[in-house]
Amino acid sequence: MTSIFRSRYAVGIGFLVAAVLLFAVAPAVLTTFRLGLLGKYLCYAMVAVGIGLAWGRGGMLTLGQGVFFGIGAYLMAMHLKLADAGPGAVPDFMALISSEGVPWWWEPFRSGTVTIIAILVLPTLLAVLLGQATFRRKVRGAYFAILSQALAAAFAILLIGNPVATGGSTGLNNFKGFFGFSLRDPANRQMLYFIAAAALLVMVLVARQLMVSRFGELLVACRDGEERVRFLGYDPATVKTVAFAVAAMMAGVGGALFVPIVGIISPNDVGVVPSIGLLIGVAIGGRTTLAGPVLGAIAVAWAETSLSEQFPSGWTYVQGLMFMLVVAFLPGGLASLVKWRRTAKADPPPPPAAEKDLTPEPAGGAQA
Amino acid sequence: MDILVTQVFNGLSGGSILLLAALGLALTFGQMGVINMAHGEFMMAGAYTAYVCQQLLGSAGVSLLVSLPIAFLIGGLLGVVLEATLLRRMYHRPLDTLLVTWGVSLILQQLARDLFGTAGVDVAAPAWLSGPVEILGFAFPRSRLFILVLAIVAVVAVTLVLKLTPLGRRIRATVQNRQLAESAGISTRRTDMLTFFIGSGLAGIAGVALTLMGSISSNLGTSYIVDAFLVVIIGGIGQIKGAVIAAFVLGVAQSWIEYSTSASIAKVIVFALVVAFLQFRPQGIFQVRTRSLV
Amino acid sequence: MNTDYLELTGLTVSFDGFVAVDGVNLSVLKGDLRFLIGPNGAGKTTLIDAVSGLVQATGRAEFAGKDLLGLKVHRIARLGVGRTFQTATVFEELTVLQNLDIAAGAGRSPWTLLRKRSGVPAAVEEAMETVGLTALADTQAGILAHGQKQWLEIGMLLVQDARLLMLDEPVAGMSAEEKDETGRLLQRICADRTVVVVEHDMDFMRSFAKSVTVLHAGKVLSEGSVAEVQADPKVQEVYLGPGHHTAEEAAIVLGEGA
Amino acid sequence: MIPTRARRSLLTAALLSVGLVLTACGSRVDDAGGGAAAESCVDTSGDSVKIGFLNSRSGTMAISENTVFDSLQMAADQINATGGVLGKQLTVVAEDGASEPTVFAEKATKLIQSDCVAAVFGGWTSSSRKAMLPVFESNDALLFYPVQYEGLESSKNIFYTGATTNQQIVPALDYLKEQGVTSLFLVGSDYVFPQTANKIIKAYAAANGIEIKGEEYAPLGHTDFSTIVAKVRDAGAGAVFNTLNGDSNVAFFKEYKNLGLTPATMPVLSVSIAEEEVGGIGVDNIVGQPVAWNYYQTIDSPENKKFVEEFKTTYGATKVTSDPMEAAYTSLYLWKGMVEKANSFAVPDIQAAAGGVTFDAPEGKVTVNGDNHHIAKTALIGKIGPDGLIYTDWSSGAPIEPDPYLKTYPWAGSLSG
Repeated sequence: MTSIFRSRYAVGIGFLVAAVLLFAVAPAVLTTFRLGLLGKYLCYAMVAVGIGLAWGRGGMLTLGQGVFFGIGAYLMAMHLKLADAGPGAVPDFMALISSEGVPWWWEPFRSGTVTIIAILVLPTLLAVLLGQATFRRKVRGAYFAILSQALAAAFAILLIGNPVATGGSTGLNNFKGFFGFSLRDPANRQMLYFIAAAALLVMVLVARQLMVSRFGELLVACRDGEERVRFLGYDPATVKTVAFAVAAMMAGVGGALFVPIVGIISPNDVGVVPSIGLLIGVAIGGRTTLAGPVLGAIAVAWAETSLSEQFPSGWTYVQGLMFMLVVAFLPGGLASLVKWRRTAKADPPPPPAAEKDLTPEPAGGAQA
Repeated sequence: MDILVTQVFNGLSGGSILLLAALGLALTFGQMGVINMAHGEFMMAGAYTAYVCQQLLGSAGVSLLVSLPIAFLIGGLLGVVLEATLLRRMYHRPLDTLLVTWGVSLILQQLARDLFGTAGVDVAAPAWLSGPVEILGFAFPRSRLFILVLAIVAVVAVTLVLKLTPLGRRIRATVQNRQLAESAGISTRRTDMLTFFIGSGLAGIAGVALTLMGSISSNLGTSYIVDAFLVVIIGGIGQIKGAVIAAFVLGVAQSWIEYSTSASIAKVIVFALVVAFLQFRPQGIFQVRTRSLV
Repeated sequence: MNTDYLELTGLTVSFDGFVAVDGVNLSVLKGDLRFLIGPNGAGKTTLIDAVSGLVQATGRAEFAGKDLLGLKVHRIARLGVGRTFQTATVFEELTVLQNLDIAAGAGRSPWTLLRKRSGVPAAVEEAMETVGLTALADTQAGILAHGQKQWLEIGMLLVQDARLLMLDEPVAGMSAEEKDETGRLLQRICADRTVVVVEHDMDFMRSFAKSVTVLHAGKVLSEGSVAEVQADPKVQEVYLGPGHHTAEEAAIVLGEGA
Repeated sequence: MIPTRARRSLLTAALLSVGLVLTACGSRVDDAGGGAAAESCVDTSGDSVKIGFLNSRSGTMAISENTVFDSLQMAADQINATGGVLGKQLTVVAEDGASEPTVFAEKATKLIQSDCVAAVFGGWTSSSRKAMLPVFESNDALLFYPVQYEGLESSKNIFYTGATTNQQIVPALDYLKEQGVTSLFLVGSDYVFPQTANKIIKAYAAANGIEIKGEEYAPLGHTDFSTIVAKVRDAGAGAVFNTLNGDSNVAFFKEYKNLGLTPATMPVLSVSIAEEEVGGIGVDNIVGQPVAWNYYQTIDSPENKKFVEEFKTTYGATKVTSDPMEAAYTSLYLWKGMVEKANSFAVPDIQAAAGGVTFDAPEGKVTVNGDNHHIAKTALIGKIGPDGLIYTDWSSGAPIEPDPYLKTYPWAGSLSG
């Protein structure tokens, strides 16, 4: 587990390489369209960082990250629509199907500051409430996963069912500006990409700090033996809620940046299927590692775009097979191959390690 | 009064559909801890079995009855293949089974599209199941009555199998204490496989029943899987009677809320109620008391 | 400090009508090394479960003057009550050091938690020394030998600063030398703590117990020193069946009498 | 200690770069001419020209949109076989919209910016069209959209070759009124088309003395219609106006029949059920029910005979043809007509030349309206026959001029506001 972090320079160098790739190489070699796509992948990667923390480190299999992603995205979209419409005016899509004007709960988001605060706070707050409601009652494992999935389903239904307020199944799109900057100008689109890249790097730093801190150790302890942690005098519900809330905040920011970069947010982007789809990148990259979820999410999103350009239905098979094979046969993701090679080269694993797999898991290890 | 009777019946009927979908899950998830997201696609396989039977046999009445056991077999075989190839190695990682079976469900859906086309297909209801039947002055759809009866029969059959047969005793023993069961000479591998066979077979039967209600297409399973899991969760793990109560309560709640609001709102409210319920009974209606650590 | 003792009054635990612990009265003083013995199903582990908050119970369970019943598990732990489990439960993916550090840190501020550990806290250092795992500080707990895991658990109780330690079969599966070492460890740490041990191993009990309580069918059957308990005909009856038994017979089952 | 310091400096670098890009960014929203659309990159120098087909080949809408793709492909092959457009062969770039608005927007951008196609054909749901609209407007490109929709829209970058409301919903209401229906129950899926359609229906009903007995929406993909159908039955309206979409129709009609409701007692007029959906619903469940479109496979005309025959030869004798397929087929020929009239592939030239372009389509002669970019078409009410095909029962007689905002209908005054 910690061997990934053991090589301290490797982390710094890896981070530097990532920054150079994102800030210098990508803008130089990619067209505006492809750079926009990369920006979209980075937004998914932000969600993935959070999932890596909550699921990989905390054992909370959240199938509802689309909800937090969606809240961030819709908040941003509401603000952009209101800003496009101008002070006191009604956004175009609303005027089309309703004569009642802007719903009261839209009004605060005319302010950019309120919107940004809400993007940071609301997903986090919802995660805290949900976390307290579930973890405190020891709802966990499969129960938690299925509840979070049902939440995503309910969220999508709610969005579709209120077209006047949320644009229904179309969602919100046709944004002209982003905090005063025209979204049609390629220079501004590049700026958005840079913001996304910077946000992702900051999130990776936050995640790393959380992972190597005492909190990170405690989180792993909660994942592997929640009751045991309780007997040491901690409240695991609080520990897990913090990780879940951080993951939600990251998803919310990812969603908020997704909107101006992609230009549309619809219920299709936040329901059950995309929520689970976000997991596969994390699983492939290596759920417990720092870089694994990020690289996995970007790689999977890229593969989806390019594969579906060639074989429309083939992508479904590929995605299904990835879920099956990676999770069943390589639960540590590709990162476990890297780690295995590294440890094999550095020093042979201590002999008892081989025995470990043979002994049955103690009761505390399984999260039933 | 009319509305009362109609809506209670609709609720029970919706509940019976949920129950058929959830019964197999209550076995595989409740008793083995495997979260089988492909359960919905096993239902889809059952529905397509009914379609193929009708294409081959022609007569609607005969083909429906014939397809019930065949769908049970096909659903069961799919389950056994899944269990033997993938899930067997994963019993100590229950959460990961969710993702693996999600992948299986994606593949099965796409296979169905490639085999049967993207367009939905129709299974004609036999004459004795179409239209309403008058009971005490109220009109009840025959097909819904049929599903209600089918669900009850399935529950009774599963209960009897678990309670009375040697297989049922083996299943219960394995669920309660795997190691002890093994040392008592029970082949837990075979028991796991048989449990999965029955659970998945029930999905096949549910699929046949669904052909009477709606469209048969590749996404048939996805409409039911979340609700079915909610039923199992509310019912309590390892509890058939819990699933029965949960299914009917959810069904009646859904139909009543839907009647006074709308279908969309009803779904959201029902979900909120489920979360609230778990606040009071985090282990479901029937909790199994245990003194083990986790 | 005089209040640092465990006092159970009419402690009762029932599962769906089955009474596992039935009105147990028990007091264990500081410095004692109390062994709970009794046949399977006597309610030994359930009693610990009730005191540590894992199962609900009625009656009173006072430690250091506070009633523990009804409190949440982590609240009880923070009052200085620590326990181990029949199967050694350590965090397998964390190192020995990390395990102990977590155990030591229940009172840490959020700010401390969000930073990386710098150096080894003194209490952790000391505990590693006490349980003899200093050399293995950076080893993953999952690959420790069985006995070492048990010691790690005890070490975790020490750094947790538990003043009431409840150990559930701490020597199960240990070799003879390991048992002896564990016994001496327990004798060392019980000096300024209250220690309760659930044990089936009669040799181990006989060698290290300061006092013994025998439970049977959820009730206290007998209490006293090892010798007193061994001589108690009620205990002999439970272990050997009804009828009169000779001291020799009792010795075979309950250990070679002193 | 080094990593900590390195981390801090990296963090500073990251924050700095954010500051940098923020100051070095482009035009503001209110800058005059700021952010003009990128220059078109369409290449017409060779002997071929690229066009894009954007349909859902996967996901829930693939059922319908695959058929549109097929007929577009057939039209492109026909045009290529007869000399192409302005002597250039058409090269088709096909993309999958995956039934998701976001994907439609992304793939439209790709077709325009990366593939440099001269025009894009496709889209089905209103969501997909609304998602693509800003893409086509900001890139000043062309989309041909082949499906009937809810109206209240008109973009200079979109040509709508399906019906707008006054060519489908309004005639359907006229038909019901002629049949003596005095009360309606509205059932629809919970999204923009049914909601807008029902607004129009309610305005029409208010002006024509038709009572609305109820209005119910089901979530997309809803499968249990027992409650909704029970409400319909208890309301006892003269007819049901059905704007349900996709799989929900199957569950609805099965339930409808199960409760003993028939076309004779309470007809259900549908506007989203075409020939290829009938098989999935089951002919038994829907026979005799009316539907409203502008084209049926059974239309008796030489153009249609040729269209149907060719389609069956290409894709199989069991295939049926339907209104959106025909509208898609027609859209490619209309584009060809516009290009040839303009003698140019450039978007502004085509927009200028579009008005008055005609085509003898399988549905009859259609004419492009140069103002609102819709086409004039004849409204047909059909009934589903026992063979699963749809037979014309009523016709508007002549093509109806498109009026997406219903400006020529006094009762619709409040709608377009």
